[in-house]
Amino acid sequence: MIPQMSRITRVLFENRSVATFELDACVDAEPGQFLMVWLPGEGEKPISIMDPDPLTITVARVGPFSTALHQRQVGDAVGWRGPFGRPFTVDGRHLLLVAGGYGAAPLHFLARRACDAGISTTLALGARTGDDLILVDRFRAIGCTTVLATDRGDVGYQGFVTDAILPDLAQFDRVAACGPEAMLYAVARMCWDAGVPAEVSLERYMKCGFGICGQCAMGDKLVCKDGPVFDIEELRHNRDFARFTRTATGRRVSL
Amino acid sequence: MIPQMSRITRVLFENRSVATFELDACVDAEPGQFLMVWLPGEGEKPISIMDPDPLTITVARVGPFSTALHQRQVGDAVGWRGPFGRPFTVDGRHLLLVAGGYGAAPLHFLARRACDAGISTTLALGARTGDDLILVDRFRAIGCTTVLATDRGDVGYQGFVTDAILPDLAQFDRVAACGPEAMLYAVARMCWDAGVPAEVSLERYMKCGFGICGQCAMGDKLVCKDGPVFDIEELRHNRDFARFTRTATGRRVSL
Amino acid sequence: MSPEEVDLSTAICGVHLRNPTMLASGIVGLSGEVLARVARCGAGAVVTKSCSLKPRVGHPNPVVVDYGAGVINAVGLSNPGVEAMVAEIRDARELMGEERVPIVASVFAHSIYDFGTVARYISEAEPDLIEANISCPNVEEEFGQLFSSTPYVAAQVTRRVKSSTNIPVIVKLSPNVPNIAEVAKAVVAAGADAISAVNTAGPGMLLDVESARPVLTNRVGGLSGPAIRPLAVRCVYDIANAVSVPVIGIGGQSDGRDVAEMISVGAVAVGVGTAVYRRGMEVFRHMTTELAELMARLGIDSIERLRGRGLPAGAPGRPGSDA
Amino acid sequence: MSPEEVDLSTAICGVHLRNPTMLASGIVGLSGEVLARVARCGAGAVVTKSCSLKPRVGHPNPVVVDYGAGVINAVGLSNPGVEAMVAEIRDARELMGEERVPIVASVFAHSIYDFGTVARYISEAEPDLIEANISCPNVEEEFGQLFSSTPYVAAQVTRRVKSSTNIPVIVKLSPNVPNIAEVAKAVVAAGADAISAVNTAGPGMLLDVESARPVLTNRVGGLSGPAIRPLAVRCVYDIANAVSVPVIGIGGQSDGRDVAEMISVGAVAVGVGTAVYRRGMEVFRHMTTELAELMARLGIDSIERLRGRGLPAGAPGRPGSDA
Ligand SMILES: Cc1cc2nc3c(=O)[nH]c(=O)nc-3n(C[C@H](O)[C@H](O)[C@H](O)COP(=O)(O)OP(=O)(O)OC[C@H]3O[C@@H](n4cnc5c(N)ncnc54)[C@H](O)[C@@H]3O)c2cc1C
Ligand SMILES: Cc1cc2nc3c(=O)[nH]c(=O)nc-3n(C[C@H](O)[C@H](O)[C@H](O)COP(=O)(O)OP(=O)(O)OC[C@H]3O[C@@H](n4cnc5c(N)ncnc54)[C@H](O)[C@@H]3O)c2cc1C
Ligand SMILES: Cc1cc2nc3c(=O)[nH]c(=O)nc-3n(C[C@H](O)[C@H](O)[C@H](O)COP(=O)(O)O)c2cc1C
Ligand SMILES: Cc1cc2nc3c(=O)[nH]c(=O)nc-3n(C[C@H](O)[C@H](O)[C@H](O)COP(=O)(O)O)c2cc1C
Ligand code: FES
Ligand code: FES
Repeated sequence: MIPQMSRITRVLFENRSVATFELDACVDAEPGQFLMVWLPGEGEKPISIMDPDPLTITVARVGPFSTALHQRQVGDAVGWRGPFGRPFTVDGRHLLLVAGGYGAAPLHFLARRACDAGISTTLALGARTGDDLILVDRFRAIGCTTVLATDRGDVGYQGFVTDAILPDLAQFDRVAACGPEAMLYAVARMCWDAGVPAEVSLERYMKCGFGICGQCAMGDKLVCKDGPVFDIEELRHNRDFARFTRTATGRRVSL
Repeated sequence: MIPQMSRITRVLFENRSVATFELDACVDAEPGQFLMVWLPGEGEKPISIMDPDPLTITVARVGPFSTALHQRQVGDAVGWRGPFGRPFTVDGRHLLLVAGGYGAAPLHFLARRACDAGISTTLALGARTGDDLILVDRFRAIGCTTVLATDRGDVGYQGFVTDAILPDLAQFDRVAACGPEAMLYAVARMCWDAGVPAEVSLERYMKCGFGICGQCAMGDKLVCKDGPVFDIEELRHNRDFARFTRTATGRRVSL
Repeated sequence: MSPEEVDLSTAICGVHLRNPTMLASGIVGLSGEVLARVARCGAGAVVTKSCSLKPRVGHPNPVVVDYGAGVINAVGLSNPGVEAMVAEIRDARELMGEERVPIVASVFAHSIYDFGTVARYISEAEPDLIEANISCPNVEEEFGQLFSSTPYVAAQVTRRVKSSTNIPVIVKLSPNVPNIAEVAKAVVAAGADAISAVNTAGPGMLLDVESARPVLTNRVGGLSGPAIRPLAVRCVYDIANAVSVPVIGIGGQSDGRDVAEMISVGAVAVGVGTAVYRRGMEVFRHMTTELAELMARLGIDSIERLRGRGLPAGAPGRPGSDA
Repeated sequence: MSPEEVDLSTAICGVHLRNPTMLASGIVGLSGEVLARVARCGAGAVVTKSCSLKPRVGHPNPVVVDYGAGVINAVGLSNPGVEAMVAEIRDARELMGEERVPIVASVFAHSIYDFGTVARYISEAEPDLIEANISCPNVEEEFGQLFSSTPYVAAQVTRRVKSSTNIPVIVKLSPNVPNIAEVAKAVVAAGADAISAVNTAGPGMLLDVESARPVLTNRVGGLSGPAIRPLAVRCVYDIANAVSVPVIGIGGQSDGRDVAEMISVGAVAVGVGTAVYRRGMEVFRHMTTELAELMARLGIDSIERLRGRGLPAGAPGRPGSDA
């Protein structure tokens, strides 16, 4: 699959470091799948699908590639190929989504599908400050209940989002989470303990994005192909989950 | 498409120079289509499908390849690829089949399909002697009326099969023919004159068999791809039909 | 911009083409009548099957196999000989009548000397261009190495062909060399007016497992079709970075996007082989339509503007470069 | 004969393989855990990603693209370095436990000297075999030509690696040479215990028409997958006609038939690369099942009997030949 170029039709700055880009394309994808987004000359990076139609991505500015993308404007071209990876399961009657940072992006796509399927969906979103809480209005607009948490406590619960929802966990029959790996581990722990089925979406450094190069190995899983979404049961004995990752050379290092 | 090997399950000698070979294979084909039949080390030649299931071919011993095939026995392997080419139309209410020599083979496949479709089907078969009239019983078994003609007159009408059927041509609303090109030309003339829709199956020296090499050019047609079955209307202005053919080098020579 | 506004015309050594799609040599182009039909199907130019002084039967069947990712062939350069080809070319021209497109006569030989003779002979048919297919074994060399294998021998053939005709000469290169740019430079220095690249890749071989026999009677054959597209694109890129003569890009192009890719790396026109069988003779019309639509979408209004966009600034094969 | 009765075992330099399917180097085999998983998926042996003395990041993304007929890649030999790879190999062996399959350590370097050093270092992990990937640029030569490009340089690398380890050495060849049999003869004369062939073909290039940029950041990359199968089969045929050491055939094999084809032209085992992604890691089990079924149908009861059936009588690579 050769990258195809699409034009940016809309840019929305969610906060000072996260922006949402709508493209003049749509993609036949499932929630949780990702694209390899290409800026010729700047590189290619894995980015989750926030909405498939029109194709929309939400990207945090963290380094050279994401900064270059943030400089793109309406009418500029962005390359992409995909969708890649294994999606979330759209199932259950009371679905809890737990998001940290731009992890809200793939969960927005999932929320839309879940709400469309008549599943009552709650989003628990955590961030450092209120300004870092992104996409909240979009989630509400499609019918999600929202629970917010910030480290500072300037908006919502003060503390980790996982702590914010723990007391109510029993109300849900399925959990889906995306965000920093420590958060995902906390979610997995909670759900292992409570016996609630859960899926988490993980990240590893990716090269090919489709299961040929081995770069994204996490334990014996390839995150790009076996994941990025994993059932937490698959991760119970994974030696790397929340502990080790791999650098761009493939060296295994502590998280 | 790489040749596949099948085993011969039955050999039937139709007369001293024509044999029918049943293979342990079936092919998804239409009447009039052909295969490239391969005997490793002996070459590969175009041969019509006489029956698709089990795959059956009827071959006249005329030179090195066909002689080698005639030496093959039950259990021996024969390679083939296909089907190739454009088939006969299965249509009309009163179908006349005109066959000369092993031209009866593809028409047998057509007769089966036509009879299955409830079309009243007549076979007019010509040959030099009664012994050269092949597959007659098979045609009768599937419900065809048969009209026979031999040059010697030892069986049926004495003379050309085209002369034998000319008086009754008006009874038919469609004609399909396969055999020597002079016969096909006579059929085409008859049908042009009588205004009866007709298709004829032609032969040219073939290399690729699927429209890439240009060897089988007849006028501006490629017999392997545009044919081997042509509506006679397509041949009205063909400069080569019944006049010129091409040798194995591609040189155009008089027929 | 609408697709109709895109100017698809191009030129090879002053010979005008209404669009950049050309029939590749050896593909259906045995007879004048079929060449004329290919022109009616929208090709910008047609190329004859390669012919030699004497008629050749070529290798026994099987000679061409589609292996899925591409095609492998060892037709063995069968052809009716140059005398018959002169007649076919004349026939093609006559049949084309008003809607005439350029006719390229492809020739080959097994000695440098004969290359000249066949080029002189075919010139009688007054083709618009002559293509010297040097991807054939040189019987004068040990191992019968291909003429196209070494810059030195390729240049010798070029010189001989050039001195035998006044018609512009295209030299067709093989991709199976360590450095195709070196071969390109050598043939251009020897007088080649244009280059076409590439001929088939490999060679490759397929085996029937049951009989343990090679599928091709000739055992090995050249690869073509989508399998070799990246190889062909890289070769044309390398050539257009090395020389400024027009390049005809050939190898695996199936649609308008592929044509645009080839032109972007410096080709002035694109030869279409395997796709003629896969998409039918109408492929020329389809590719041309797709190309015009793509160019209109990108706002590129002429082949001249598309050409060489993917080459480094200053590459000889970029329009306007003064190399 | 039933598929269960077919003996699929084979051997490379005395190392026993339960079946002839092997992971190809650079394919998912970065970590010990994944190597162990590949073994659980039925591979007869696993090969690590090629490692060098120092860690390498490789080329920036995009580095691998599926172009339909095959895959093009320029990963740029990224690897965590030999020290980390020693740990991964030990990890792989430990995780395999009882169901242990041979582990081949692939190494490369950019100088002949370093080839020896990395081979000595990797030997600490006690892999069953070492594969020297000589399809990488030799920084000591002008133009950074690949070590595998000339018989002479390939032999020098082989000698250096051989003198640095007691573990049997496989030398992995590039198909992009005028005469692969000559390279094979040279490395065998220099001590290679086995040969694997081929590495990726080309190189090729793909262009994005809109941005007029090469799709791979490295501009060019090597071709793999079904596109190159006939090329790989021809190379292995040529090698098995020239030398008698075991040959591992690699290039485009997707199913059991393709494995049988490779073995029929002389390979003792088959490396699987692109198909691992296209059919998933279970491809080893699938290919093995398909191979056993095919062999049973043909009445061929062992790999030894299948091997070299498509080679000329007396070819060195045919079992029982005394070359
Ligand atoms: C499956 C998946 C989905 C993702 N979805 C999103 C998303 O929707 N929105 C978003 O903002 N980010 C997403 N990311 C992360 C995104 O890929 C990185 O933020 C981006 O690559 C950073 O590149 P950079 O050049 O801007 O920063 P760098 O300075 O290069 O890197 C910053 C961080 O990004 C990581 N990173 C860099 N390159 C890669 C790579 N090739 N593969 C994986 N991680 C890399 C680094 O390890 C580091 O942690 C996703 C990552 C994965 C694996
Ligand atoms: C579409 C088509 C369908 C055919 N169907 C049948 C059939 O059902 N039964 C049958 O007996 N024969 C059939 N033939 C003819 C058959 O291909 C030839 O009889 C066969 O090739 C003879 O080969 P040989 O080596 O035995 O004889 P040769 O001595 O090589 O040739 C004898 C005759 O066969 C012709 N011939 C040889 N090679 C080819 C070739 N590659 N392509 C076309 N013609 C060739 C020669 O021109 C000559 O007229 C068909 C031919 C075509 C084109
Ligand atoms: C069946 C066949 C016959 C060919 N014959 C010739 C030939 O006679 N002369 C020549 O220069 N090239 C010949 N070629 C090569 C093509 O002209 C072309 O260079 C090659 O097929 C790559 O283009 P493609 O991928 O579009 O097919 C032949 C190719 C095929 C497949
Ligand atoms: C993404 C990728 C990475 C590769 N990395 C290496 C490598 O590190 N070392 C090596 O010897 N070959 C490497 N190769 C080549 C493969 O081992 C193999 O020789 C080639 O892909 C042909 O096999 P295939 O067609 O089955 O993929 C790589 C191939 C691919 C596609
Ligand atoms: S990124 Fe290549 S296997 Fe996952
Ligand atoms: S036989 Fe090749 S085009 Fe018909």
